[in-house]
Parts: sequence; structure tokens; C-alpha cells
Amino acid sequence: MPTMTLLQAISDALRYEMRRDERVFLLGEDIAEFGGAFKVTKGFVEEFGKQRVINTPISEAAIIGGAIGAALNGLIPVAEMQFMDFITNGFNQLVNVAATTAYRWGLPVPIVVRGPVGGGMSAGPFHSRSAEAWFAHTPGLKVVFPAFPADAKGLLIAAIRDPNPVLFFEHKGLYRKIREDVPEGEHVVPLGTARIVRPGADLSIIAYGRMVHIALEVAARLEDEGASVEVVDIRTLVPFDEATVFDSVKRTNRVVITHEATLTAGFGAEIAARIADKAFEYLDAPIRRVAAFDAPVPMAPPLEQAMLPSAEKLLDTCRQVLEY
Amino acid sequence: MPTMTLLQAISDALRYEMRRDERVFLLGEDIAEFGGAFKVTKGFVEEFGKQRVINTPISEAAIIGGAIGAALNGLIPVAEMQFMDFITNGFNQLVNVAATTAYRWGLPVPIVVRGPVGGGMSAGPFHSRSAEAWFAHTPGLKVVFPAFPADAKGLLIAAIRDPNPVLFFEHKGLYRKIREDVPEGEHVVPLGTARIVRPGADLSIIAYGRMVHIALEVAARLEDEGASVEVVDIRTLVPFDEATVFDSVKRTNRVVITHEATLTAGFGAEIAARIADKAFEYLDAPIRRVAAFDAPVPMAPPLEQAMLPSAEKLLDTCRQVLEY
Amino acid sequence: MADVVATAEIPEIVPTSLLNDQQRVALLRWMLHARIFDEVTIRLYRQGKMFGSVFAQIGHEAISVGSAAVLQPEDAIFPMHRDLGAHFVRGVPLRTIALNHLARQGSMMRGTDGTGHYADPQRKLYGNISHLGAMIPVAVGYALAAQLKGEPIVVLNYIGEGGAQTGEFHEGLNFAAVRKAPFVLIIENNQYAYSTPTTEEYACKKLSDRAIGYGIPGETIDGTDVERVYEATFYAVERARNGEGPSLIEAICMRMRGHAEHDNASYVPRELLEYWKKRDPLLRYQRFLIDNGILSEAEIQQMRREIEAETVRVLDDVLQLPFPPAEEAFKNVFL
Amino acid sequence: MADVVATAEIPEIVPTSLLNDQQRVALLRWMLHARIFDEVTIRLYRQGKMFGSVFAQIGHEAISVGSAAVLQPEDAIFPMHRDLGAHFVRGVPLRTIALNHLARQGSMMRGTDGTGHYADPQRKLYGNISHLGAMIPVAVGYALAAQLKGEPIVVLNYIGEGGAQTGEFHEGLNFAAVRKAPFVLIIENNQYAYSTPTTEEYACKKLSDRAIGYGIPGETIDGTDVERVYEATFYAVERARNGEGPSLIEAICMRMRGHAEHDNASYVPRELLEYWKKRDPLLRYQRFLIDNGILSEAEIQQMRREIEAETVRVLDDVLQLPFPPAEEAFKNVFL
Ligand SMILES: Cc1ncc(C[n+]2csc(CCOP(=O)(O)OP(=O)(O)O)c2C)c(N)n1
Ligand SMILES: Cc1ncc(C[n+]2csc(CCOP(=O)(O)OP(=O)(O)O)c2C)c(N)n1
Ligand SMILES: [Mg+2]
Ligand SMILES: [Mg+2]
Repeated sequence: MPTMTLLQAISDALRYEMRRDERVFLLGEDIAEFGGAFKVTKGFVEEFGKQRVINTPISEAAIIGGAIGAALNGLIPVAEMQFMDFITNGFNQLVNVAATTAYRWGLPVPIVVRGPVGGGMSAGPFHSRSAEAWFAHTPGLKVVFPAFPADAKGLLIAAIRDPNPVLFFEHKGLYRKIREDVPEGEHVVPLGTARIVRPGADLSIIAYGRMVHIALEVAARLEDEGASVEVVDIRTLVPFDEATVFDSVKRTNRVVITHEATLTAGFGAEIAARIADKAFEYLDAPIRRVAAFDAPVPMAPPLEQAMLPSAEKLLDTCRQVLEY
Repeated sequence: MPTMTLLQAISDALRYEMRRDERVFLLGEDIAEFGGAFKVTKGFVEEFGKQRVINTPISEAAIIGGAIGAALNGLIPVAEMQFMDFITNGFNQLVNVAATTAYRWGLPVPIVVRGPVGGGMSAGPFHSRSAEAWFAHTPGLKVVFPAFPADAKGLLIAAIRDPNPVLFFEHKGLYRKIREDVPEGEHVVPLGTARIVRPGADLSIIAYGRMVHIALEVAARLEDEGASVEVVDIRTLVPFDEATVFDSVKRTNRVVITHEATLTAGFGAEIAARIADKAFEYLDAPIRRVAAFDAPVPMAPPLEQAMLPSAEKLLDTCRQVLEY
Repeated sequence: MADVVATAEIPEIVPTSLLNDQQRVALLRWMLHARIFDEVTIRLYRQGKMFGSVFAQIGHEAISVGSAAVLQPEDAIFPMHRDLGAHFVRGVPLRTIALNHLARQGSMMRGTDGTGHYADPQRKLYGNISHLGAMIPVAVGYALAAQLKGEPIVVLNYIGEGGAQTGEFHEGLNFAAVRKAPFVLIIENNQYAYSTPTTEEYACKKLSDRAIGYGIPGETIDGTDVERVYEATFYAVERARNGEGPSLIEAICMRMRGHAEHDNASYVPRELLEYWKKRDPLLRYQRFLIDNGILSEAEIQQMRREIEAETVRVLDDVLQLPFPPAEEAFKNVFL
Repeated sequence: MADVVATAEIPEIVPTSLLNDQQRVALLRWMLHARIFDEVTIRLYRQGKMFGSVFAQIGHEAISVGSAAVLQPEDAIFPMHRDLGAHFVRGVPLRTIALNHLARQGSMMRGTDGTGHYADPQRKLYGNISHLGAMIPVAVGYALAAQLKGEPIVVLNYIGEGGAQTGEFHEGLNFAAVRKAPFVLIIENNQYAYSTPTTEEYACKKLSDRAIGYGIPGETIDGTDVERVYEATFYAVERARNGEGPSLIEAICMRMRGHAEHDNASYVPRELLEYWKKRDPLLRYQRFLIDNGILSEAEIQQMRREIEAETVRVLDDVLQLPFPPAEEAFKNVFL
């Protein structure tokens, strides 16, 4: 199995699907000759031509709306947002057109809207937002947020084959940082399946995206302190794998939920609420969340580090919950 | 004190503020001579002129962006969305411009974006959405959702005087249905203050908007069954009055949260998560939520009634929690 | 506006050589269908028997019918909310239209939505959503896909002059122009967006002048002359089919009713309505057909009676039907 | 494009009678400030000493400087991301610019944001956000408020030709036109949006033709001729101040560097850059001033040295400063 970065795994998934199914095509800003701002589609235009790797004007509503229309006409578009922050300009297309078409028309809208998200690189308030909760609160959209290269490949392939609109969030801080063996060729990770990335007995950390890696780091440190911490990577927010999460909580009886998005009304609240409802009697401690402070993502490193959730904050919170 | 409907109270607040402060002006579609789709601004153009009651093109981004710019230039704009559903077309202006200006520039953006929301009148998926959670998850925006005429007036006046961008949700099903005495003239309800609209000892229902009225109905029915149910109307989602909610839960030890918005990642999840964290030890039962089924709001009455949260569902859930 | 118009002439129907008499009769039939559907639903609305809003398209018939009639069955159509005529042209059965409008059991939308919001993929008809402008990028994407697949189809899409002020109008049309997509957009300029007159919607003389800024052909035509609409659409469609890219057509007409039937449109000056009443697209076309010996007054009346009887019967029938059952609410959020 | 351009002529500076020699010297000074700021930050970027991106505006100086110079202090300006020249024209001190660009302690944005995103309300300068097009409706709203208050100010706003394809461009400009807001929008057409050439961004000949569709004046000008920019802006601003409404100006130039300094712009044909190098707005204006005896070569070199020394000193200084403290992150989410 070749070793790939998260970014390479995403490119690999796109290339694999485009080779396999000629209905799959790409559209987005600067994705053709230039290969996209992060080079996810580097070399694609050479292999697939300008008909299947389409540079668009700076028009996110046209990109997403165009993808929807192409899907209605039998193609399988994968739209890139240069940064996921810009999805706000195509928001209406996603929440009102894409999200309601299956329900109203019974017609598939097999689009994927993917792109980089997240903070930690001093990119400021307009290039760092984690916006997944807006979409998790919009019935009709699936929401995927991988943490590992192999999962990213398998989930992206599943997303492309899914008949529903899927939002696919790629943490740009992981793009070139995380590297692992990734199966060549066919590799599908079904949407809606969480994964226990580290088993443990005393506490469950429920995480996704970049925070999975921080959770693993924290779990390792807590092991030195004698605590056995389980880390669950939910991988997809919608559909949400309740069984794996509840099962973990039922075994550990303590839970900390973490994401990089801001705290209030973030997806962590949904996870907490479900546990507080359906796994209530298994809880030996309050459910705690570790998330970003409720603010835009600031640019200067000291501010950004303070605003984003950190290993320290997660560690601290886990200790509190373990000691409760 | 005059008796007013929710709609009249909102008009009254707007009129009062426009008379008091000539910086206040209105913009939106069809709000001038026509008085708006729901007639909230009927008669306003006659009193305040076309300079302060501005009909706009069908351009929600221009309406909201225009309001932001006018606010930067010293005015206090109140923008009407003909239906709050259309806010998706001005979403970028709200979440990226309005929400970040205080943080980045230290400058006030005293805008209010208000309009009708909610289902129950067979208005279909594009005229019925409850979208408040998107904005509650966007730091820098305040979110208000009144249930009663007097509160609506007092909260709208507070929203207009607030230096921050405020989203003001008006349930159209309450516009002409709810009527009560409303203080004449000056009447301010501070943002961030919940209100116990019915005291009780055995269970707290935490609600806002239309669901407050359903909660009251359910509380009355449960009283007949011998249960004493408290109903807390949170009134504003952001800022959120933790103290009043926690205090209620600490007294009753049982809680049901309800809103008309769809369940997953709705604001009820945030309320549940906070309780499961900070009032955990007071809980004698799981935290339950009663919200809409995760779907677009369908049009035909049987579907819509099934999809929206109902008194029956709330009653059922309350009984379960009481019996737990 | 009102002054200009009061003294304005009523233009003659400009016959096009592209149509034969049989086609002309078909155009009239579709226009009658649209008009009568409105008349009947307005009546039902007044009687409190309707469900949902009635967005009458009286005054618009020549646009939706004259343009949709140009299309081949493989072509796709994305109508706006006053394009019932196009639904008839595409061959959607009256009963299907009624079932969807009234959200009854048997509707393709299963009660999830109503009015003309449905899609009939067999007939390549994709309804609008309420959010004005939203379907423009979608229709463009549909056209783009045809282009990528090498299918020589054309996509016809409509928008009100009010909806032409949305950002999605701009992004969609520009994208179509850049990609030379086989796309034709018709702006139905009916003088009002709800209560708002055109003077408060835009400041240019002709909305077709927007085409210049996209590098595509634009034309403003009489939207009450079905022959003129047919001809203008014909050349735009031909151009699109030949790979020469999109066109923009502004068709001028008048919304003869309120925005929907709850609205008495008291904000519309009397004279304006008086004038446009004389320009009624249906009556003028009837006169044209009679004057040219294509149909007799009696034949038209007969046609009218048949269509009316059918419309009343179908609507009455459909109104008897139950709404779809509650369980439908829980299906198909995802496929 | 590359072919057309290779053989194209280098236009002469067209002197405007609106400027006197003292003003001309000021224009040059501001252009030098902008150019040198870029040169120094590019150097720092290469040395790994910069913070954040460097969006050089080399090739754009005549636009931001020539247009901003027209404004009165009460007028407001909403620049885009290559309008550093305008910041200098407005009198923002170099140190303030540097503090904000580098997000250092003492920056008006307290480290929450960087580059030219700051606002200086005293100088009526409101920076852009990253989302292209977003500030157009905002600038229009600012102009609208002035109109409502009866203040005779004008709002000058800029957008790239790429940003002109956003929905907010359309909604904002149309709203301004309808309200006859005192608003001037300059499209800085520098041939590329990141890697995307204009042919993949829009299909019209001149973006100023979009003005027709809004019913406002539009003009395409040489954006490398600071006198021409001044003149075109002057009349547009005068018009706006007289209550005659907005104007659209397309100023043609070339982005002489990558999108930002991380980008080597290898996608730009060599000949294109060769050609535009000869059309350098700064060098040509220097030559014009020398040829017309307004400044000597030596005086210009002296000016250059002074500005360079100051720029280097200020940037070095500011780079020594710490970032604002972490606590700032928790302030001012709400006021
Ligand atoms: C984006 C959006 N904003 C507001 C509305 C509310 N609305 C529905 S129809 C309408 C007027 C439409 O005018 P126009 O596009 O000219 O079409 P017409 O009804 O005149 O045929 C408005 C404002 C909407 N549907 N969508
Ligand atoms: C709405 C939006 N989409 C995408 C981007 C990413 N982006 C940043 S700059 C840029 C190119 C801008 O081109 P143009 O407007 O011509 O300005 P230039 O950089 O050429 O001066 C893009 C695509 C963005 N900032 N905003
Ligand atoms: Mg109209
Ligand atoms: Mg450019």
C-alpha cells in the first residue's frame, strides 16, 4: 500500500472515480491547469481534459447551482470551494435547492462540494472557519469530515457514489501533515460509520477532523497518567453513527466531545444532546465539550491559539471528567 | 395598556424607535406603500417618507450589505426579509461581514434583520424554515425569537438599540394569533434574559417562539394529571440566559427542550449540552428534545403536522420524563 | 409609466413565417389552457376551496407558450412561477398539474410541495423553487452537462424582471456565457415585482441590455405577441443548439392580477391595467386567428368550452382527493 | 490575448487639465510608496520574515492612487486587496499600514485580522474582507446613508475583474443605480483572477459595458495611466456628488506578480508580462514627469531612496514588535 498524505489521498479518490466513471467531473476556481489553490487536482486537466476539469468564474452560487443542474442531467459533479469559507456565497443553492430535491422531486442530486477548512495557520477569519454545523442542521445534506488519509479516500469515494448532496470538509492543517498507508484502487468507507481509533476503558473522547489527532495525543499523555482513554472519530456528522458512540460511552461512562468549530450550537452540542438523552443512565460525569471560543478565527498566532481548542484544554477537561 | 397582536407590537416597536431616533430607517422588499407582505410597516411610508422606508430590488445581499454599510455610516437600519427563508441569499453578508466587524474593526454594526419564520400554514419548504441555529452558531450575531407581543416589542426595541447585528425571528403563525397588553411607549426587554412564563416544580420545559405556547398548553394538561410543569421562554438564543435555565433545572431536576426547527444540530442541542455539562448533578432523568423531524417543511397539512413538533409529542415526552 | 402607456398603441401581432396554421391552433389551445386554469383556480380561491396560493399568469400566456413551443422533446425547460402555459406545451396532463398544484395524493411531490414546483423528468420539465433566481445556475448546469455529454439539447429558463436582480441571475448567466452553454433565458417583465414597480427594481432602459455585459445576444420583445415570442425564442434556441452560446430575451407584458390572489394590486394604476387589457395576449391572438381565417369565433368558443369543462372537472375531482398520508413526511429526505 | 498584446502599442500618458504639477508630484510619491512597500515586503517574504500573504499590487498603482486622489477627506473609500496606493493617498501612516498588515501589537485590528483588511474610520477608509464582492453592497449602503443624511459625500469602491463575477457585484451595483447612490465602482482588470484568465471569467468585450444593464455610465480606461484614471474618476465622482448616481469604470492593467508571493504565476505567458512591463504605470509616469520638466531624474531617485529607507525602517521596526496578547482573542465579539 502506498503511503499518502491526506491531500494525496483526496486526489487519489478523485482520480480513481474519474477513471472509473466518466460521469464524474470537477468544477471550481483555478482547478484546471493550476491544479487548485492546494494542488488537489494537479495533473488532472492533462489526464481528463478541460471538459471534465472546469475552471469557473468567481461565482460560488454558479458553481454549486451548476453542479446541481449537471447532476439533474445525469452527471456526477465534484465542486471545489477554493476555501470552504466561500461556501457562504453558494449557501442558498445548498440549503434550498440541493437539500430539498430528493424530498420534493425524488430525484438524486449526486454532488459533492469539497474544500479546505479550519484554522491554525494564521489565515484569518475568512480562511479558517469550520462551518460544518450549518449544514448538519440542514436536512437533506450529508456532512463528512475525515481525519486520516485512508478514511479520506474511502469516504470521498463513498460521497461521490452517494445519490445525495454531500459536503466534504478537508482540514488544511492535515493536508500535508498526516501520512499513512492508503489502499490502492477501490476503497470505500461507508458514510455514517464512526471508527474507534484508539480503544480505552475510562473515558471516551468523541472527535472529528483535526481534533482526532489532538485527542490521540491527549489520550497518549493520559495513558502516562494511568487513564485508559478511547478516541472515537465520528468521520461523518450526517449520517451520524449513534451506535458506535453510544456503545463507547456505555463502556467508559465518561465523555468529552471536541471539535475545532466554535462551541455554541456546534455539532458537539448535538452529540452531547443525544448522549444526554439516550445514554443518560450510563454517565458517571457531566458531558464536557472542548471547542473553539465563540469568535471569528483571529489571525495573529497568540490569538488564534487562544481561540482554537488545544491539546492543553482537552487534556485539562479530560482530567476533570476522569476525576469527577 | 393597549392590547396588541404580535404583529402590532412589532409595528409599534418600529414606529416608536423611528419617532424617537431619526437614524432608524427601514429597508426591504415591498415595505413602502404596500406595507410589506405581512403589513408590519403599513402606514409607515406615509409617516416617515420614502427615504426612511425603502423598497429594494429583490436582492437580499444588497439589503443586508446595504444595511451594514448604512450602519457604518451612522444610521440604524432595520432590514425586513419578506420571509426569513430568503436570508439564505444574504447569508454571506451576515456571517462574514456583519458578524466580524466588531471583532476586527471595533466598529458597531447596529443592524436588525427581521422577518417571518416558521411553519404550520402549508406554506411549503421555502416559506416555513426555522433557521435560527445557523446564526446562533455564528459568533458575532445576536439571535432573538419572541413568543409574546409585549416581549416582541421590548426585545425589538432592545435589538434596534444594540450596537451589534441582531437577527429577529417572528413566527408568522403567532402574528395575528397571540394578543396581550403591551406597554405603550418606552418598553425595553434586555437581550439575554429568559423568562419563566409558568412556574412549576416537577419538570422544566425550555422553549422559544411558537413552542412556548404549545408548552403552556401541555403544562396546563399535565397539571390536570397532577404534574407541576415550569415553562421557560428563553426569548434570546444569543446571548443565552444560562442562569435562569439552570436555576429552573436545578429546582425541577427534569427537563424537556423544544423548538420548531429541525432536531439535529438545532439550538435545543446547545441547551441540552449546557445542561448536561453544568447542571448534570441535578438531573433525575435524561434530557429530551421535541423538535421537527429532520426534513424540509412539507406543504400538505398531514405531512406538515407530522413533521413539526406537536402538543401531543411534547406531552408524550414530558410524561416519559416525569415518569422516569 | 402609466402616462406613457395610456397613449401608447396596441401593437399588431407580427406573424412569423416559422409557424403553420396547425401550430398556431396549438398555440391558442395551450394559451387557453393556461388562461382557463387561472380563471378556474381564481374562482375556487374566492370560494375558499383552493389550497395554497394562486399565482395567476394572466397576461403572460404568450411568453410561456410561444417560447416552450419551440423546444424539442429532448430539450429541457425550467419555468418560473407564471409559466403554466409551458407545462401544457410540454404535455403535462391537466390532472398531473392539478395534483401537484394542490399537493394531493398522487402528486409527484407526495405533498412535500405544491404549485408549479414539481419536476417531470420524463418531460424534461423542472419546476422553480420559491427563491427567485435560484434555478438559473441550476438550469445552466443542466445545459453544461448536455454540452459535456455532447447532447445537442437546449435549456430554456425563465425569470421575472424582479428575480433578474438576484445575484444568482448574474452568476448563472455569466457562467453560461463563459461556457457557451446551450441556454436561453427569458425575462418576463410584467412591470411589477409583487408591489414594486420596475423603477424601484432597476434603472436601465431595457433589461435585455444586460446581455451586452455578458457578451451574448439580447433582445426585448413584445411578450403579448405569441408569434413574436416564438420567433425570438426560435432563433435563440437555434443559436444555442449550434454551439453559439446563450441568449437573453426580455419579453414585456403585464401582470393582470395581484401578485397572488390574496393581493388586490391596488397599487397598480388603473390606466396601466386598462391599456394592457387591450393588449391581452390571448384575445388578440384569437382575433388574429379569426381575421386570418385560421379559426372561427365559434370554433374558438367551442375549444374554450371544452377546455373549461375539462379544467373544472379535473380540479373538482382532484380537490376531492385526500392529501397524501402523514408518513410521506418521513420519506426521501435522503435517497 | 498574448498575441494581440505582443504587437500592441504602449499608450502615451494622456495628461489631464485637472491636475497641477504639485498634485502630479504627490501622485508619483503615493505610487512610489505603494511600489516600494511591495518591493520591501516581497523581499521580506523571500527571506521568510513576512507574516501572512503578500498580495503585490505592482502594475495597479495608477488605479488606486489616481482615483483615490480625487476624493475629499469626507468621502469614503472601500479598497480591494491591491489598493495599497489608496491607503497612502488617504494619509494612513506607513506604520499603521505595517502594523495592520503584520497583525502586530498596536494594530487597529488587535491581531484579529491582517493585510489591508483594517478600517480607519477617521480617514473614512474601510478595508475589504477576503470574500470578493462582499464589500460592494456594504459600500453602497454607506453611500445610501450619506444620501439619506443629506451629506454630499461620494463612496469609491474597487473590485477585481474576477470579483465582478460575484452575485454581490450585481446586487450592489443595481441597488446603487436604482437609488442613484453617490457611488463609484472601479473594476481593476488585471487580466487574471488567481490563475484564471479573463476568457474563463467573462465573455463580454468590456466589463464597463455592464453599466448599460444598470442604466449608469460606464467607461473602460487605461489603468496604467494615472492621469487618465484621475480624470475618469473625477467626472464620475462629480456626477455622484451632484446626485446623478453611480458610475462604473473599468481600468485595464496587469498583475505583474503572482496572485500572492507564494505563486510564481507560471501560467502567465511571458510575452504578456514583457508587454506590460513596458507599460509600467510608475516608470511611465516618472518619464512623463521628467519629460515635462516637473521633476528631474535625480529628484525622483532621491524621493525613491527616502521612501525606501522609511519603508524598510518601519517594516523592520514593526516586525520586531510582538503580536498582540492572547487575551485580545476574547474581546469585542460583541460591542
Ligand atoms: C430571493 C427571493 N426574495 C424574495 C422573494 C419573495 N417574492 C416572491 S415573488 C416576489 C416578486 C417577484 O417578482 P418578479 O420576479 O418580477 O416575478 P412576478 O411575480 O412579477 O412574475 C417576491 C419579492 C422570493 N421568492 N425570493
Ligand atoms: C467569493 C470568493 N471566492 C473565492 C475567493 C478566492 N480568491 C481570492 S483572490 C481570487 C482571485 C481574485 O481575482 P480578481 O478579483 O481579478 O482580483 P486580482 O487578485 O486579480 O487583483 C480568488 C479566486 C475569494 N476570495 N472570494
Ligand atoms: Mg414581475
Ligand atoms: Mg484580476
